[in-house]
Amino acid sequence: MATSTASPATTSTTAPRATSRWKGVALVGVLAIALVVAPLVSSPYVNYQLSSIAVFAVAILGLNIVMGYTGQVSLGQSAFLGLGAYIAAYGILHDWPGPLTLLLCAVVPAVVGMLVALAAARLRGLALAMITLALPIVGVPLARRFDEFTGGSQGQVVSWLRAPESSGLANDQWRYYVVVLIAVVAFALARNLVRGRIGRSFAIVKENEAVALSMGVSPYRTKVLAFTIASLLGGVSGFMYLAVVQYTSPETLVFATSINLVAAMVIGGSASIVGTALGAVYYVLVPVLAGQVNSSRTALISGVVLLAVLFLLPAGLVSLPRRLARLRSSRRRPAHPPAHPTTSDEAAQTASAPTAATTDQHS
Amino acid sequence: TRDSTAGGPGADDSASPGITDDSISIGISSPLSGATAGPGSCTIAGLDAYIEAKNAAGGFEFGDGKTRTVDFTYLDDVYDPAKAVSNFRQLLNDNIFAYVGALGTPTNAAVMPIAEEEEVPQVLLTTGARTFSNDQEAHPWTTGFVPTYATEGRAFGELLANANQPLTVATLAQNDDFGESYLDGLNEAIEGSQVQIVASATYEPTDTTLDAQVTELAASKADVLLSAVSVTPLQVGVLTKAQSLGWLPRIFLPSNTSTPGTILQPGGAAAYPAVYTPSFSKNPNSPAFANDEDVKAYLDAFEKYGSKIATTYTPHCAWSYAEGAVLDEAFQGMEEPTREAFMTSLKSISGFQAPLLLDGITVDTTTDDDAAIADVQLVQYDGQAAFKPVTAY
Amino acid sequence: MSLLELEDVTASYGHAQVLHGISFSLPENGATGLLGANGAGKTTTLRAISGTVRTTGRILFEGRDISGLGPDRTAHLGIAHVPEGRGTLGQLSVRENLLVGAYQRKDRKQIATDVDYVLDLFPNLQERVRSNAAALSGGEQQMLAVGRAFMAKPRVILLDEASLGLAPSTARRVYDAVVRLRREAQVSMVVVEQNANLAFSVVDDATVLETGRVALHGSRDELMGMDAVRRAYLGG
Amino acid sequence: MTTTTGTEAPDAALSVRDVSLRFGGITVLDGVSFDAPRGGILGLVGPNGAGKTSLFNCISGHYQPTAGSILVNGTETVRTRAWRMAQLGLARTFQHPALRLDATVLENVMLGAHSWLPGGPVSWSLRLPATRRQEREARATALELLDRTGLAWAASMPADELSHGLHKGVELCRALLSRPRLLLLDEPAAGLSHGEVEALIGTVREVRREFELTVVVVEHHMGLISALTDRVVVLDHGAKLMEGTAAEAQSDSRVVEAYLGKEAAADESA
Amino acid sequence: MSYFIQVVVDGLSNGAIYAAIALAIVLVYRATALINFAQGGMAVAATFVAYALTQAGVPVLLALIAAVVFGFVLGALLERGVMRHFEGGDPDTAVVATIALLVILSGASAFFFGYEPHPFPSLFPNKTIGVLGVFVSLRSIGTIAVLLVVMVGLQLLFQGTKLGLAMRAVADNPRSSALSGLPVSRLLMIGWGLAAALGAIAGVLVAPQLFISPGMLDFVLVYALASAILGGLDSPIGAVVAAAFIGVIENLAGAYLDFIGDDLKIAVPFIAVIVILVVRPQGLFGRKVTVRV
Ligand SMILES: Nc1ncnc2c1ncn2[C@@H]1O[C@H](COP(=O)(O)OP(=O)(O)OP(=O)(O)O)[C@@H](O)[C@H]1O
Ligand SMILES: Nc1ncnc2c1ncn2[C@@H]1O[C@H](COP(=O)(O)OP(=O)(O)OP(=O)(O)O)[C@@H](O)[C@H]1O
Ligand SMILES: [Mg+2]
Ligand SMILES: [Mg+2]
Repeated sequence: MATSTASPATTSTTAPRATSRWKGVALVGVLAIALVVAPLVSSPYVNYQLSSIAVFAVAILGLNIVMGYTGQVSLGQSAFLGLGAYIAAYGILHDWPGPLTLLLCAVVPAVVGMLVALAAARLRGLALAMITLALPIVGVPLARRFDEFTGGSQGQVVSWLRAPESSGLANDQWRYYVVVLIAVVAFALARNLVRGRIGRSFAIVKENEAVALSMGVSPYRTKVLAFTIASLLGGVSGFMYLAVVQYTSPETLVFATSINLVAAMVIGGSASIVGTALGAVYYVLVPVLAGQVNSSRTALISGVVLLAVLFLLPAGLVSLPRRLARLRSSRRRPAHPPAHPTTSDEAAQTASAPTAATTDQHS
Repeated sequence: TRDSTAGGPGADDSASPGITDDSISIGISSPLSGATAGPGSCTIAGLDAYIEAKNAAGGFEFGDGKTRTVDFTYLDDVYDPAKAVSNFRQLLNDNIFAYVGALGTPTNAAVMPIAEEEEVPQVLLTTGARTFSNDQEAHPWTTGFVPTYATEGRAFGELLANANQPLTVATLAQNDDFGESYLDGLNEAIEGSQVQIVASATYEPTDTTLDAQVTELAASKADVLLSAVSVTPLQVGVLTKAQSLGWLPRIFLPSNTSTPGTILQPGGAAAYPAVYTPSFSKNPNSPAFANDEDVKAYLDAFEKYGSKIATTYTPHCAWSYAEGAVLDEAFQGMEEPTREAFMTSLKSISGFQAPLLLDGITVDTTTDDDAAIADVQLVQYDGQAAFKPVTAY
Repeated sequence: MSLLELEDVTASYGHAQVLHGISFSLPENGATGLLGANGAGKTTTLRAISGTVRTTGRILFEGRDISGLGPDRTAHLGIAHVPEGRGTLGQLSVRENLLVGAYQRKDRKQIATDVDYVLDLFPNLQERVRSNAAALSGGEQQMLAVGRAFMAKPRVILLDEASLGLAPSTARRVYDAVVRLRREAQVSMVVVEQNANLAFSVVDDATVLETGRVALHGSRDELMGMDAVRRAYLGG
Repeated sequence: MTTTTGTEAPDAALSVRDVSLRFGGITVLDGVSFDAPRGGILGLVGPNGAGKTSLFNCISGHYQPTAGSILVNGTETVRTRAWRMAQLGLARTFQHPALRLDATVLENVMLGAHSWLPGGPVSWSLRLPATRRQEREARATALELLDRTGLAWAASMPADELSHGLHKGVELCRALLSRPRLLLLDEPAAGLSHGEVEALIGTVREVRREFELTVVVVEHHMGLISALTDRVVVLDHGAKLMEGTAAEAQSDSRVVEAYLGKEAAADESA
Repeated sequence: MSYFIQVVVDGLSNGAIYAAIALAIVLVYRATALINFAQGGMAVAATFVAYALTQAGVPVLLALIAAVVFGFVLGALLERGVMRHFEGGDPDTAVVATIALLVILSGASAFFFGYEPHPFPSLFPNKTIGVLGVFVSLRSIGTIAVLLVVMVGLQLLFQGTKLGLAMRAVADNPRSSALSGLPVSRLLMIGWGLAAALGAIAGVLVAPQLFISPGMLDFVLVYALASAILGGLDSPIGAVVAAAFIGVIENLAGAYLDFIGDDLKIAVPFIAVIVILVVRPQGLFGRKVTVRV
């Protein structure tokens, strides 16, 4: 904010914004290079973990759209993950072309999600949670029942997505590139989506449906849209799951996975794209780390870690930089501002912006 | 591409990863938390007890004349296939030599193709699913240890068929491969006999009670109830519910849910005319085996090492202890420090009387279509805390 | 001796400090006003007193420093805060809202009479006594919020734009009731009110806030005599 | 769905015809009728609980009237879904400001552009050039509106850092950004000080002229009503008590009795 | 006919299990406006205390009382030590905090008692009575009787007492309640304490059937949640009626609809719940939440 009333507000706000934009671009560049290089220097195990992060990142992304951004509790994301994985398995085992399979993994869950939402979006809060919760609960026995499509409780092993000879890559590297590419595309599209018109409609439906109505936003349609996108992304993550795990069974869609995805979403940062990715990292890595500490106590350890993170960062991992910055600044600044007349003056100017603004306008 | 097999440190060129001149590392991933954690931790605890005890006694002797200690790494997969794959990859990354004894059908099924591809032994699995044992040519790196569920089912079927009377059977089976294989085995054995299945029901492991199923089956008034239920409270519920409905058939229970202390006594099984179960291992807690040397050794080792991993006993604790002995046997026959040599040795064990196995039950890994233990003995509940042998219906 | 005294009170939301050393005092059975433009810090001052915002400085109530006490504690001491905006419990009925207002009190019989008094004062509420508070009109909710504060039988009442959304006649009635409360029950009050005509009809003196600081303090008559004050708050 | 009635009040931006509204046993509105002439400013006053906000809710589609019809720019809208009303040129503010408190003021205002910004989820996730251009335009307009209401300084502040009184202004900007032709204001002056009310009057007059708006305003601030409105409709207990100019209303004995109170009327005229 | 009645009776005794936990969910919801996943974990932890005591030879009834006291203290402490931190923040964060608590509590239970189920002695005689070919266990009858008492008690608490009113006020709007001098923190603590105490009762009632293990209530919780929501979330009577409905309809579907079978019968109550909720979003006995613009 403007620290001196004399300097026009525009320059003082755009200057830091421009540098932060450059910082952002640089960060994205570094990240992109890291993403490309990582699999080349990592073991198959590390690549498996990185690929898993991409898989669950997309599942959590969908969840974040419907829950974080639009405020509609969904306890059914694992059902779409499982559905996508089953469709992918069926497609691969029946020699459908890969891109077509991916398309169906997106479209079919999206349609199913939309149909569910057409009924469910009339509800809100816990009634809605109830409906979404039923999806994995009913989905598991359904998957067992239709074993000619799903392989029943034995599940289905699908060995596919081998690196083409010409690529010179190992299978794990190749699979990594495939899933990370899909994830990057999904993230880019989602990021655009939540920024503009549609994103604002999500946000206002979360905040206040009456206002949404008066601004020309149909809460019902918006919720159906959010659910559809969430299911679509869930389905896509199912495809990615099959690409990475090469196996699917009713265990893929159990309710517990949904709950863990919700926890990961909140831990990463609800209504945040970066938070989504961090949530996926958390989802995949914390059990691994817990296993390193003590394999017999993974539940206890993950629970404690979960709670600890929530304690320190209630707004999610994504708020860590902000939190650190705040800690640093509060350490620099005395707890009782009056001790330092100039700082308190500045604060006064900030807090009393109306007067500051008027002087701006008239000077 | 990159080198798929980097040799472990200290190993000479010909050795497989995970083995040196004085140590060998093996790993396992089983559920250590969540609903299946009880059996899951036992699959680790028993094996660990055997290994640690042997290590403490100087180590394992190998066919190549060296003595090695075993490094044992175990991980938790919460019965989640994706986590099992992750764990398996992690273990490979940590250079394990072999993956031994893991519990769980979906988790092992997900691991199997990777084991085949990476040519890593995934052996002596503590799961009775047939997939891992019935076609070992197709997946030469994988073997099952405990009798398949079908073997158990078949044993029942044979007893019934051999009774040579018209018998009616009601079946209650878990709605997955466990239940299905059980029924498959039963059906194979009773084909063409006078035995007839007159009612059948299934259940989900997540059900809270099976009262409805038992009520339905009771209406058939069948002579025999095969209760292929793998969940302790549900199995107890079946036993109590059937008698409360005044239905007292002869009962068949699977080997993993027939422990007197936790199932039969709470379920009031003494009320039934007969309760049968297939058995292949000694129950170390049973007074009948209190003086057994194997049992004493087991209890000793378990007390020292296993009890920090599993706090409650399930039969899997005893089974995985026996697994340790089979592993030992395989090491003894292993002439080179390679996985190939290990598999060759492992697959040539026959007639081996592993500790804790019942007299007459032996380990035979030479067949290509069955688990290492291919036989069971039927035993009958004596109404208190133990079983007695059965010969006829 | 003054009943309530603020000494150099600051307050902040997160890292934004909005009060920069406010001091004023309220005598026993007194009525003082707070005036100021939007964002001057009137609401925040009341929040500082009732303990719903982080503060420094001293807030003395009956000679005892109450800064740092939470709203439930200050309410317990006899400070009733009618907050700005919706101050009701939406999913509770009108009657239940009033009973919650009397939570601190032990005199059960008297509570029933007081509920009747409030319902009498606001016939709208009487008609809606079983409705959920959330169903009420904006003005009716405001009445309920004021009624709830009355139910507490406080020593001091903090009124934050109590006339907000009230019809002129109703607003008048609220302030008449407030005056009566002061006269009959010796309740003291701090009044924030944009409708300065109403405010000046109840207060003895007032403090004018500007960007979180005291700009002016004076008795009612002094202030009403000042041109600047008349122009900004009274019109004309 | 579109029934144009050419017969009565052809130039009413809003016609309310015999509108009744009941909740369970409660009659909230009882056969209310009036017209709001195009380009004018109509005041809607009445005691608390008279049904003013409920009437707004009926017009904006948040409530479904039990009986009666409502024409907005000649179109019958009683069965129209609330979220379509914005496309018909209707915008409103709320008695209790309803903003996204964690979002910036500008983001809040930008929501107003929803009804006219083009494109669905696909074009927005692809950031097609057309959507980007329109978004930029909307942003510019939003800033302009904030500037006009004296809130430009707050554009990038989170809404919860603004005091209560200023939220009203943000809501007004949001409503204006939707390019309305009929604007419903519910107690816009509540919580504003005298000077701020004057400013508000100026702003409303200005935007009405510039955007050719029809305005209906609910307000208890009689000063604002007198200064701003051409006509007022007085509601009491859900029924129309009278209609006329502000001055007529203030001198009407029924209105004084039901609404203003005797002393208040005296105050106001003083 | 007697088969039909038997199926219904079996369904009711299943329903009793769901109802026990559903009542606890209703209690927390009314007292804290939160869906509390830790509910199951607290109930299990308290039941384990009762288990440990019965193992040490304490009579079941005494063990139950001890568990109730322990539950109350545990619930209150968790609120005080953990949940208070999340008050006034994003409700999603608070819900995930309860998930964390659930994981920790069951992890801790497992730490002491392992994951395997243990038999648990019943409060009521382990007998079955038969009337006209229909058999009911005394345990089920006893469970239902206790539940009905609890249900009435809860209803009275919320509708007829000052404490109940205060808890509802706090759940509705803690800030506004504080301004009337309601000790918000203490009331939330009491709410959590009562919920966990009730969880202890529920746990002791259902443990003889389910056997006690850290995961004893994991799946029951799902049914209980469905019951509580179908009942209307703020209605104890609704929760019990809904739980009975769910128990019975599930059993009937399994018994009489062949294409449904034992595997998919779980779908029937959930689909029924969904249909009912779509028609009546506030649930069977719930009051409509009033929202106004
Ligand atoms: N939750 C908050 N977070 C940050 N800043 C806030 C918050 N609430 C108020 N403020 C700021 O504190 C200052 C004082 O606000 P306050 O609500 O006390 O003003 P007020 O005098 O009551 O104004 P009004 O007449 O509009 O009600 C304002 O500048 C406002 O922006
Ligand atoms: N959704 C609803 N459910 C029940 N009653 C309602 C509902 N909406 C409005 N009412 C009732 O209708 C009456 C009129 O309310 P409305 O909000 O329209 O009044 P108003 O004229 O705007 O009053 P105010 O000036 O106080 O804002 C009130 O008594 C209110 O209780
Ligand atoms: Mg204020
Ligand atoms: Mg109104």
